[in-house]
Amino acid sequence: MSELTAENVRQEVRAWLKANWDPNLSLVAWRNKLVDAGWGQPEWPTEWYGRGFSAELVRVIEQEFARIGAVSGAKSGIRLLAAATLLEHGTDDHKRKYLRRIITGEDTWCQLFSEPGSGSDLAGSTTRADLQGDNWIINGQKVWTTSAHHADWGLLLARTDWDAPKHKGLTFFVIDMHQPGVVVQPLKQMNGHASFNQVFMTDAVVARENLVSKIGNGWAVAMTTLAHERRRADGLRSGAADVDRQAIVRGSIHEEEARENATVMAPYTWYPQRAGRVDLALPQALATGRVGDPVVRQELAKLLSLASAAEWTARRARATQQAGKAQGPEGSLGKLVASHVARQAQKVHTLIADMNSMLSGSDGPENGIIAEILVSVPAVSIAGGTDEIQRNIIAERVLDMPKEPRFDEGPFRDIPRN
Amino acid sequence: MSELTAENVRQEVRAWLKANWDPNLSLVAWRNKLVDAGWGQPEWPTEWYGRGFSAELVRVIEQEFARIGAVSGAKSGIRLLAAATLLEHGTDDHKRKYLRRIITGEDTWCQLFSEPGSGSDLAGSTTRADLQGDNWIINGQKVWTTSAHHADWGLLLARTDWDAPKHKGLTFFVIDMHQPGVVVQPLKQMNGHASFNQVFMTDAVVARENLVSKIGNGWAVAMTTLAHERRRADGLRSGAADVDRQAIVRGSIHEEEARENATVMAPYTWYPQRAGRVDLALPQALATGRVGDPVVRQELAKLLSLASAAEWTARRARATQQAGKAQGPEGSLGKLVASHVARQAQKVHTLIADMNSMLSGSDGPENGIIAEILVSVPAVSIAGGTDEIQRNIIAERVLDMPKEPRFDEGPFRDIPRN
Amino acid sequence: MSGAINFAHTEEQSLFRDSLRKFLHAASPTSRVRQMQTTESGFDPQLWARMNQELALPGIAIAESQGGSGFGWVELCIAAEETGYALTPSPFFASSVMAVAVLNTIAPNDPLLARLACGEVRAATALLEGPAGWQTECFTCRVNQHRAVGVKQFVIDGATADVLLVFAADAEGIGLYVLEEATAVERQPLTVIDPTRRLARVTFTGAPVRIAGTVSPAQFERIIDLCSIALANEMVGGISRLFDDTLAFTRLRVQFGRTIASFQAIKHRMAELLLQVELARSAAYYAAQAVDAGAANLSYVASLAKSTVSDAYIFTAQEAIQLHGGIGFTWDHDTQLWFKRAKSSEVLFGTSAWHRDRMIRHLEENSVAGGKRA
Amino acid sequence: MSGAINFAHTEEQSLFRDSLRKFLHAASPTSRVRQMQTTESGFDPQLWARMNQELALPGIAIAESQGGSGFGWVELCIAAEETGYALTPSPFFASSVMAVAVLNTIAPNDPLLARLACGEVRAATALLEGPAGWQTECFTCRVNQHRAVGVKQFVIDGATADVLLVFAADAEGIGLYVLEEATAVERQPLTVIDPTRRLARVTFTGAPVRIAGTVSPAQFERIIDLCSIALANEMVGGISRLFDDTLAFTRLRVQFGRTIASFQAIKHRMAELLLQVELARSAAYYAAQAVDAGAANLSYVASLAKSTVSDAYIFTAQEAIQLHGGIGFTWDHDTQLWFKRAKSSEVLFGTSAWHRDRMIRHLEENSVAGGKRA
Repeated sequence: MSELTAENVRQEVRAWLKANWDPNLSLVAWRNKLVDAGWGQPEWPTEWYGRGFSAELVRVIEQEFARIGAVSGAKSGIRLLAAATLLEHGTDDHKRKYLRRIITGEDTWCQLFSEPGSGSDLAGSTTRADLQGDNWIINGQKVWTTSAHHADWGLLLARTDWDAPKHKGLTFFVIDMHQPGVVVQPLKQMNGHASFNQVFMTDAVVARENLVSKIGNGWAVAMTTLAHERRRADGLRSGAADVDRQAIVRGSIHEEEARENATVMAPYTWYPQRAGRVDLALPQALATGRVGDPVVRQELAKLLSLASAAEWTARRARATQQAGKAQGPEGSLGKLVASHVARQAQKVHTLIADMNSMLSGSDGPENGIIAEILVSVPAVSIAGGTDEIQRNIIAERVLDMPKEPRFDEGPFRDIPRN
Repeated sequence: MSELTAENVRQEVRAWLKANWDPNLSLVAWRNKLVDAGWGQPEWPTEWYGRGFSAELVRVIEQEFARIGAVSGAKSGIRLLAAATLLEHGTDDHKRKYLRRIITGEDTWCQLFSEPGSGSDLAGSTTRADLQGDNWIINGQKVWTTSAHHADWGLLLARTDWDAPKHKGLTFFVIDMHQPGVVVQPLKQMNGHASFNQVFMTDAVVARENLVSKIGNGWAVAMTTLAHERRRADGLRSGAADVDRQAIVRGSIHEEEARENATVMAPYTWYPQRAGRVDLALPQALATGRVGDPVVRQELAKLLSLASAAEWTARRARATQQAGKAQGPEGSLGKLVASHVARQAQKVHTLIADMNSMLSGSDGPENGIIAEILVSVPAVSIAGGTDEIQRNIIAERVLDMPKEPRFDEGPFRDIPRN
Repeated sequence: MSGAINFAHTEEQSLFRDSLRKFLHAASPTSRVRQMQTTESGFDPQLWARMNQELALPGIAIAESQGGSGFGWVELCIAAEETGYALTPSPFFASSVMAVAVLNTIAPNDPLLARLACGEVRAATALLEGPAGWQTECFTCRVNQHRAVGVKQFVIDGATADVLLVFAADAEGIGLYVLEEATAVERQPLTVIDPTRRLARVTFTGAPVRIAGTVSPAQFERIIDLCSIALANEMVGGISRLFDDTLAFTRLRVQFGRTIASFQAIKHRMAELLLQVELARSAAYYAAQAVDAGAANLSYVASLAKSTVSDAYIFTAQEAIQLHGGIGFTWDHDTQLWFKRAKSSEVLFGTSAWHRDRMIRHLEENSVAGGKRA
Repeated sequence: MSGAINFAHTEEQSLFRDSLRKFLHAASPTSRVRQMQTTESGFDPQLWARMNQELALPGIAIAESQGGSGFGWVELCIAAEETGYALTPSPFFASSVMAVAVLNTIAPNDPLLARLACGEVRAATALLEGPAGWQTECFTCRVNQHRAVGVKQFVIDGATADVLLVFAADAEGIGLYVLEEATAVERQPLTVIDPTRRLARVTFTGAPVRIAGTVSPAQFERIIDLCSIALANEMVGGISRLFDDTLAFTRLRVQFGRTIASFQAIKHRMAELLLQVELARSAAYYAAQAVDAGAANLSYVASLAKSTVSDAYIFTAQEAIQLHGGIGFTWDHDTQLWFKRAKSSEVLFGTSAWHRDRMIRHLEENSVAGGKRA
């Protein structure tokens, strides 16, 4: 085998694609080829369908796929979080059973962590799992579950020990979503979208072998999942590939992939509006003539300044990291600053639209997009960790200020809860 | 004795003044007459120089004094807080010794509560009082002491028991300020004024009989003093008297009184600036032409709105009280809203003055008043209870939210402190 | 200023508020508000009938000579506040506040007032033509020979009202016209962010109208004042409700083994929120009293109230959702209903920025005239 | 934009900062800053000599051909930041930033640059005539036959500089003039809020000047840009210092048996403060890099940085005093020194409101020209 340089890898994958890529294969057939060749998730270990590649080498492969428009392994959605969790904590049986179908896209997954009573306090989960014979019997309710309505499997955090301290009584399972004890209901948000689900589990069954953590060690496993989720959120902005437009031949597989993407992306259509659509502010101000209003000018300038400073702060953090230096506090602020940006954007859009901000749908400005901003922005400071939790984290972890006094130690059974 | 109606009282005091008022008496001579007749502090009990009058009847007397310009008992400064405290907690000897000279103005007082290490946490006092023979020996440092440089006596809170819980180990004394163990130094503020003092006590002596509280009960007595202080702050805006200009004959006593007032008021000359001088904002905006600037207009309007809404809130509280109804939350907000008003005023004055806000003294706008606003406003949210303490009080007492967990129980000796 | 401002409501006014609060609590729970959101008209005719028969709300600020109760703007604002607290969708704002403000100002003897007072008809007012046109100079809607031509936007209850009041340009300047017949007029409901407040676009293509009076600039400003003040008081109701509900929620919601009300950061925010709530209340109440006291600086006070309250409503609604966490963002939780009302009220009768500029205009005019701020 | 923006300082730049921080920490403690406040000149000539001999600061951004170090604006801004962190009163801003920005832009070959570079002379720039005149149109100061007549306000170090640069109207438009002799010129020190930054009023009554160049509007804007960016970086230094000191204080200060750093309300405020500090830093650093990268939208970036940082400085200074409590308001506590610097920097080279309007003007001009925002 030749040396593992970027150039060697590039030559190898290019040659392999030349020999194998066929846009008229079915999605699953093609991806099974990828799995067998180790190109499906090349960062995974060699013993599990991968090649143990570094992020840099993975980028080379992504570039080569993109260059000719070849379809890659299924990457989107919760499935990769499931895979990462199983790779780290699952048994060999789990890996054999689930990983290949994750790459091929045959299975979709969801994450059953949050509950109505445990929002910011994820470890306060009260969904219970009781061992009866060879099965765990699950009872409880989960919420904010993206993609649960089409998921085949769920990553489940449930309480198995009510006498242990809060973080010590949780266990981590894989649950089959296709069973009568599991009922999924869409959860409608104030902006009219229903991106999430509620999942009701009533005597749902998890086979003994679908235990992922040791009993009582579920919190550590859930932390793995969440760490991967954060890492994904941070890494979403990677460099665009150098596309060879002439090399791209489109086939039926692309339609299949587009359908898959549409399903995965459906819950997220309003996310740009949630972030405030800074991009629309200046064009709207210019198009409506409202840019002439001194108050609009001030607030618009504040918005653009805030958004730029936020982006530059993120880029400073990355540049420092790339230079191999310890990251400063600037790396932990992105989530919190996004709330400021979105709220200021909401203000600016309201000022620009004036009375038109009362209108939505086709009657509203930008065919209802402005209205959707106004009723979506409140989510940005809540979803994925409220601003309050972010401030706690920044104060305690970045600024090393003292932790809050704890009132949730001792047996979980005795801790006040909702 | 005739019935105690407002009209009867008015007739009596008017007749007495007609017979006794002489603007060429010395201040002390005149006030001794007042004391003997019970007009000096008519709300005080009859056995202690007063007449036990209600606030309504006291107002009648004030009106009659004001009508002809007669000088009243010494009212200003800390002395009345001292009197109120002694009336409630002092021995008869204390009352005999101190009260008359408080009314005549012969003695001035100061309040030795705050310490460098106990700001918001007044009960954390570490000034110590140790009994040696018949004397208490005082060691420690007090701060923010208005008028200490000319005070004859001080109200002193000091710790006598280091093994008792924080609030239980304090004792309340009257200390003679004219002794070698007491050194008073002015404390200069960032705005250049020195309205307060630091008081250093080194083996200062308090005679045993100058104990005011029971040993270990000093906190309750201090609370009395502070309650009177708050009541005074609330009651300062009383209705103006109907002045009979023709009846006013001015004499040498008025000069003496003016000197007394000047001494008492000296520390407070910058207080209007501390509050932001809302009154100057519109005139300055008009005079400079800056009212034409759209941003100035917006911020000025916000300031005027805030100031008006604050005043109307206070008036709502009083109107409710006067109607005999339970006061709503609006009564507790005055201190906190004053910080908002002052900070907005600072912003507006800066916007109006633009580069001129860099200049102070005779070079600065309004002969330096604007500059004094800019460097005085930061005090408003600290002095007399920080905004943070105010928010705690509002949350806990008005909104009945849970109290902060305590970390200062048990023997004071063991509590972390500065 | 003619009369004195009362800083406390009278005993009668307090009782009136209590009875309204009880009535709407029972008759207009949020479950009912939500039902009305899905209906075409947007309101409950039976409830409106009860608001008329049991509470006489339609005629609250209409003169007794016209069959109304002859109460002042203070009482009307108490009713507005309570409808804002309960978020009751009803013709009250369009027909009993706005139309009455218009007619009382322009045509106090118009027979339409009597029909509004007894609840026989519901009126809407066609005013705006563009998204920011709170001045008569922008009106292009015209009346010629008793026929109206033009387009009006953002007409509250414009699709459902029985009678339309129309501001239109005519040979004399600006006139107030009454449209009773539904001929040559198209009333197009608009899709709105806040379904508890319905809007319509009304297109007049030669609709037959009768004149009710001519509109002077001062009268037009007074109408803006009266409506802004009533809206400010309605908003104070919404603010109070959001505050009450949020405070109650923080006491119940447990995270990390303690109620979230016990977290100092939450406590301090609730204290600041209370401050905003009470300042807003003071501004709105003062402005209502200023109407009945005949205050000379009504425009200043109205704009002060509208901008102060509007900012407080948005702030309170944002904080309310935030402090509720995820549940506060769901459709089924009630906070969103008030949030949307806060958004729609924010721009109705002028943004805060517009009103603040109007305050300073008033002060400039007074200062030029050598007058003093009241 | 010509070059790319660097989002991290180079190793050399970091070392330069470290050495400056150490030098000023030792040579310019606040005790020394306070001493300088009471002197007539306001700065320490010996320290300035060391800043020249040991650090070569006077010529940092002067071309090597003129005897300077030939560094970029990024290095100059690092130096500005460190003087802001230490609050060192020195001729650096007037002579090594402002005068260099002026000469580099208008007269890059002027021999005066060489004399500034070697520390032989200190310069001040006479620019403003009124409290808000950041445009050449307002200049009434005139030069006729090499004689200057007029009054300049707010001249930084105007009473102590060896040489004055003067913007004045002449037959050609606006010229940059150099005044070396102290005849027919009155330099009146002004009483200032911030004694670490001295200002003077300079009155010219026929003072002999030589022309250094004519000033185009674009050049004038560039000077405002360069100075605003340097000031923004200086301010970031002050912000950092206030933040560091306040955080340290909250960890030490005990109330109610616990450090105030343990109170959640304080923790959340420090988190928000950190956010403001880091956003301000990003804006200031980006703007400095934009100068050296030859960014086409320098005015936009400069105004963004000045307004963002200025607001953050005021906010940080207020919070710093507040979180220190009473001690923070005393003369002897150092926080007030930076508070006053924050106030004086807030308006210097234009208020935030002025800069925000300037940002939008830039965007409008670009949008009319069919350009795109960078």
